[in-house]
Amino acid sequence: MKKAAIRFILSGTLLATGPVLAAAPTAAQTPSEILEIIDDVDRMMQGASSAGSMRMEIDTEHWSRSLEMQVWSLGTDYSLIRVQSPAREAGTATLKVENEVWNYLPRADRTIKIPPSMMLGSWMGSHVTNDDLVKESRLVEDYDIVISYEGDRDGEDVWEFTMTPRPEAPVIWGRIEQRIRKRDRMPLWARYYDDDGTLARTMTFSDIRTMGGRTVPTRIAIEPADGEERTVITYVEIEFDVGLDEDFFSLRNLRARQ
Amino acid sequence: MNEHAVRTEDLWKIYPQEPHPVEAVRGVDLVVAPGEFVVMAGPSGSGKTTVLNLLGGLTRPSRGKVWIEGREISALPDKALAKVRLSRIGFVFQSYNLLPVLTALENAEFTLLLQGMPVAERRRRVRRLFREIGLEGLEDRRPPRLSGGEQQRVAVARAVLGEPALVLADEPTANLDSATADALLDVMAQLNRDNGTTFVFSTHDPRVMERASRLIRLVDGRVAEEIVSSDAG
Amino acid sequence: MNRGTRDIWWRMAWRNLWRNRRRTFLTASALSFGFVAASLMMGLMNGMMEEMVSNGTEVVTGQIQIHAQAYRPERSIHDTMGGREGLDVGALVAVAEAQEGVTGVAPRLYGGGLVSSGDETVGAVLMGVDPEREPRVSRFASVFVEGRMPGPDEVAVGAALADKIGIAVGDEAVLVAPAADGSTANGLFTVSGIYRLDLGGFDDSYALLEMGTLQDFLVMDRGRIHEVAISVDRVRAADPVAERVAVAVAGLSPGLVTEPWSVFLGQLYFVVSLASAMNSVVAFMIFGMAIFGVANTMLLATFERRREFAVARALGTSGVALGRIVVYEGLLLGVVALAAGAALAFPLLAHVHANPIDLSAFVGTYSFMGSAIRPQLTVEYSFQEPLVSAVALLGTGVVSALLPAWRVARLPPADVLADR
Amino acid sequence: MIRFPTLVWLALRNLGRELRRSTLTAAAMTVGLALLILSRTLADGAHEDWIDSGVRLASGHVSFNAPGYRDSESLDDRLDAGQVEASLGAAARPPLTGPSITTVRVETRGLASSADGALPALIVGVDPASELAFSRLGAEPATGRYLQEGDRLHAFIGAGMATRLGLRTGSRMVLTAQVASGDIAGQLVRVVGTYRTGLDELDEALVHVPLSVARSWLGVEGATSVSMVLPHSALTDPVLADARATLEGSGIEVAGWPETARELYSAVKIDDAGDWVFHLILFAIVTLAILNAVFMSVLHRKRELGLLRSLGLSGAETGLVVFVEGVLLTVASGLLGVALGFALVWVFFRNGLDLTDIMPADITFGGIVFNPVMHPSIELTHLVQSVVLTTVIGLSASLYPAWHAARLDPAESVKVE
Repeated sequence: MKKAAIRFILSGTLLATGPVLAAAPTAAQTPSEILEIIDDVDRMMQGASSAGSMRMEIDTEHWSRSLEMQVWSLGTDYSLIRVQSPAREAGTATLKVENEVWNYLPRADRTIKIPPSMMLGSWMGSHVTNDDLVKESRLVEDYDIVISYEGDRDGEDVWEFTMTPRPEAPVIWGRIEQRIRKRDRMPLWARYYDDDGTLARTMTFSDIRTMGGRTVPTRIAIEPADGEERTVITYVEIEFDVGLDEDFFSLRNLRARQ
Repeated sequence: MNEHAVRTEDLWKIYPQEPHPVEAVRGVDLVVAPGEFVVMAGPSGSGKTTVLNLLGGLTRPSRGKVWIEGREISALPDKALAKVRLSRIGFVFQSYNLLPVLTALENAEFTLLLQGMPVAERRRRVRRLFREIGLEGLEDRRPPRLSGGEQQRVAVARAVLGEPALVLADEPTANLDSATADALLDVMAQLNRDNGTTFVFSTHDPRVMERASRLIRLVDGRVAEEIVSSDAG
Repeated sequence: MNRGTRDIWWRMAWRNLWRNRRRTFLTASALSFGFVAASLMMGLMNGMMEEMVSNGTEVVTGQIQIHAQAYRPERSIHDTMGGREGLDVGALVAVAEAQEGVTGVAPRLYGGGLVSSGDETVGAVLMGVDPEREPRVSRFASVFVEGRMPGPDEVAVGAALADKIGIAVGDEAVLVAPAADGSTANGLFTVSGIYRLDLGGFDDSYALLEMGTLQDFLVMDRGRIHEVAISVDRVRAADPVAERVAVAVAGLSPGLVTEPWSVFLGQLYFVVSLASAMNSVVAFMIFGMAIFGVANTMLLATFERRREFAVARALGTSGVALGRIVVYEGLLLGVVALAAGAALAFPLLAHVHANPIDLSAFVGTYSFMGSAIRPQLTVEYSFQEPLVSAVALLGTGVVSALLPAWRVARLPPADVLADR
Repeated sequence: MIRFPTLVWLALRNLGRELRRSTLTAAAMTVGLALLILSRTLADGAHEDWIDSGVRLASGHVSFNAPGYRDSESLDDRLDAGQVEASLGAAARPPLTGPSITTVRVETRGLASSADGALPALIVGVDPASELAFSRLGAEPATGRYLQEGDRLHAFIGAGMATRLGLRTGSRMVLTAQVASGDIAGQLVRVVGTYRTGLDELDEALVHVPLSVARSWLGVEGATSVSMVLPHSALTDPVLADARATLEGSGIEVAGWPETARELYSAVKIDDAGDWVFHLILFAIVTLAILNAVFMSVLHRKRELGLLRSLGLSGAETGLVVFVEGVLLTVASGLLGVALGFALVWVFFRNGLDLTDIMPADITFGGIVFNPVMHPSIELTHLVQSVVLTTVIGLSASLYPAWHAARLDPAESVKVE
């Protein structure tokens, strides 16, 4: 359920790209205007590396907690996240390399690969699954995107995209709606609907600020439509083009680097 | 209060049988006074047994009526009829017909038992009668271990112990030798005298006929002749 | 009728029975055989059911379970007994153990997680147990192919799971699980033992830990458990014990649900009930057949004695009374057959009980509704089935006598006496 | 020695004279045999039903796999396209032709997910036409319809899964599994219909998709299995033997249902054993009933039998009369019993023995759905066994009374009563 969201978190690209549009050039029925927007984003993304820190606050029916984490990413395929606090979980780390997810468990001093059967389990207790981490569902490939609204909303000039899955796209959503601020192409929210058109989840982007030299939404709230639960991710700091290469995202670094 | 122990009126018994129905009893009118010692005689097939069965309510007349002590039994339902037999009539059969699983004593007291008499009283009566009719000491024997005469005496005991008004005896001496038969008849005659019990016999045994106060001769289901004995009362 | 008359009917019936010993023997033996057969069939069936219920409840579940009302069906880790505060587990266990019929009480805690060794990782249910108490309820402790129940910081796993991730006793296994506080619990545990229950899921996806260890691991207080499993002395009679336990534990914490296996293993209960119904059908068929034979004999016996009956009728016995002799006779025949049958059946049942018939030669191992069944026929003692058989047998005697009795009651005495 | 027809005539007359007893005895045998036939056919029918429904949802009576597949259940151990053809060829061979059903499946474990959640799934790529006949899962859909020829991105799922994942007809769901190359891949399908077997483990997990979809998604050309459902489970062994001989050296493993559905096999075997015990008891009771009846009639007719002796029959001949009576009785009631048995079987065959009222719906029994309507199945060998056994019983039960009759002392017997 939370697929699209995670790409922003792990790849760090949300900071650069704003919307969910990590693009591939194969879009067929999406209007060229949108494709141009996506191409723009794509260019910015190529080879983009980042390093930063974030806080993840999770509220559930049974507990609430807050995690501080360090994040490194390279493009959309590589990311490494390490928990710094609370102390009990400090050192716990997640490495994503393409389709695979590894966890480093400091207490056991072991790394384990998440088995397929557990891919839909929660990541770090948040409203994000392990599967979300690897799901590189390319929106342009999977969805037909139209501009369903263009103009003023709450004093901002915005686009509203409506994305409907292509007939054979292996995605679970029936529809995704997204509002994007025109002036800096910053996403404001994304709403995910199931097949019946019922709202299933909302992602809200806010606190858009300049950080590490780029304008980014620094707060992302993920809220399932049912219930009072939520996960809020806040960027504390981030640097771009920090010169990471693929070797950095290794199992050795997963367990060793502190 | 009743002039008659037994009375019949135009009694018929017809057995439906192919090709011709058998008319076993054909219009018998009979009156027996209390205390009489009546003997019905006649050849085989003359209807003696059927008349006895009709008198005892064992079978129902095809036509005509039967009264026992003034009560018409030919119209009674089965249950009431069984009651009449139990309390007013005693049977003695030609072939003894003791219940083989019961001892002599149990056989004899059978009717008393059915009448609901307490056990002590039953035993007392049976033992007294057994003494009188020479069965003492045979109380616990079962029928197969009794002689014919003994069996028939038990049967007579069974018939009279309930103090019936009427004892019907169907050829009671047929299977007995002379001495035994005489002894048995003595017993019955004595009971007739002492208790005033009415006896109706069927027989072709001359010894029985001799003792009759009245002799009724049946031929082909009809009363052919009635002889009243001079020395009977 | 007074006592004397009643006596005489019974006496006559009883004596009549022994007039033709060979016939009575034959008839009674048919009935006895029916009784032995029915008892044996039902005993075997019960043995099978007992085995099923035992296997279904003695391996893991116990015969009675206590949960928090909210625990099922989701089985969320948060729905512990007594809510978030938990309860006094010691007191709960003590109260349950004090109930009559309870033979074992085992508190349990469950969590979902991963068990990993080397490169291999599988999802598993982490089960916290009290190693002292668990053996009195489940078989885990007795089916270790290697090692033993877990102590502190140890884990015991099923054989299939051990195979899958290539782990042996003494090795270290990594456990990962979402803890109750939302954190991701992880730790290294020494494998204390490997068990094999031969029961599907438990061998390939369960990991046993000592209760305190799992509570710490999942960040849960000592008072928090999900389940109390209880074993009872008589497996088939768990319901009344469950009621007593329910009443006894009700005061300790609100929202506790106590259920016997007939509730939480509803399908097993249905199959067992169905088998009981089948038992009745079997008895019905066996004795239904026997009725023919007995009725036949009784008809013959009464026909032979029709003259006697006629005499009795002539003497003033009512038809009903005569019919009653015949029914008494049937009943007495039943009693005789029952005595003989019981004398034969009980030693036989005891023998099979002591020496179960081994069927493994031709059926192999057998698993049924998730419970492994020893491939042997055994019998279980039970009051009910011999009682049913006995009643059926006596009923057979009486029913068989009804037709002859009816005929006797309607006998025309004069015709019979006249041989007409 | 008097002539045999005379004996038969005498025996017949005796039976006729004692009509009531003869009828009773015959009735006992008739009912016994009829019950036996009904009970056996119902048991056979139930077993066949178990086997049939069990194997249809599993690997059929006979299945063709690559070696190791049955243990690994991995796509790696699959039949290539050539082996699938070879298996189909073997399955179509005489004596394998006829009304058997053969289906080709690509089967894998994965995840089924929707916006509402995800469940582990057993995903089976099927040929809709043959699978419909094979598993019958789609014969009576709970909702929607079964897969059809030409369906592409469709899936037929269990009602349990539909509930858990919030799916309805037309809903989209994504299947995720490890494909042949080792990668994890997703596949979109839409629900065309749902089934309900009553088996939770199936209803929440088993998904049918078109074979073509499974092949392209999973990157598989062949299949994981070729399975056959036979008209009757009794054909399993010959078909198995023939297929094994035909496929010798082809690297294809052929297995019968006793191997692929071990629990089912045990369940049938154990139930069969129970039935045997029950039937033996029933036989014994019938024997005693007949022995009793014939013997009673001998005792009852002592006088007449004695008379026969005094009229010049030898002991052996007298015994023979009694024996012939038993035989006649046995034959007559045997025929009647078979007739009555068949009549009952026919009634149940047409209507089934409906236990719906006395048992809850959706009862599963050792991994198969318990059909509340029992249908008898006529197994010739079992039937012949029953008839022969009953006949033997009737004859042997007449022996003792016959022997007894032969040994009667004529003088003594005439005297009786």
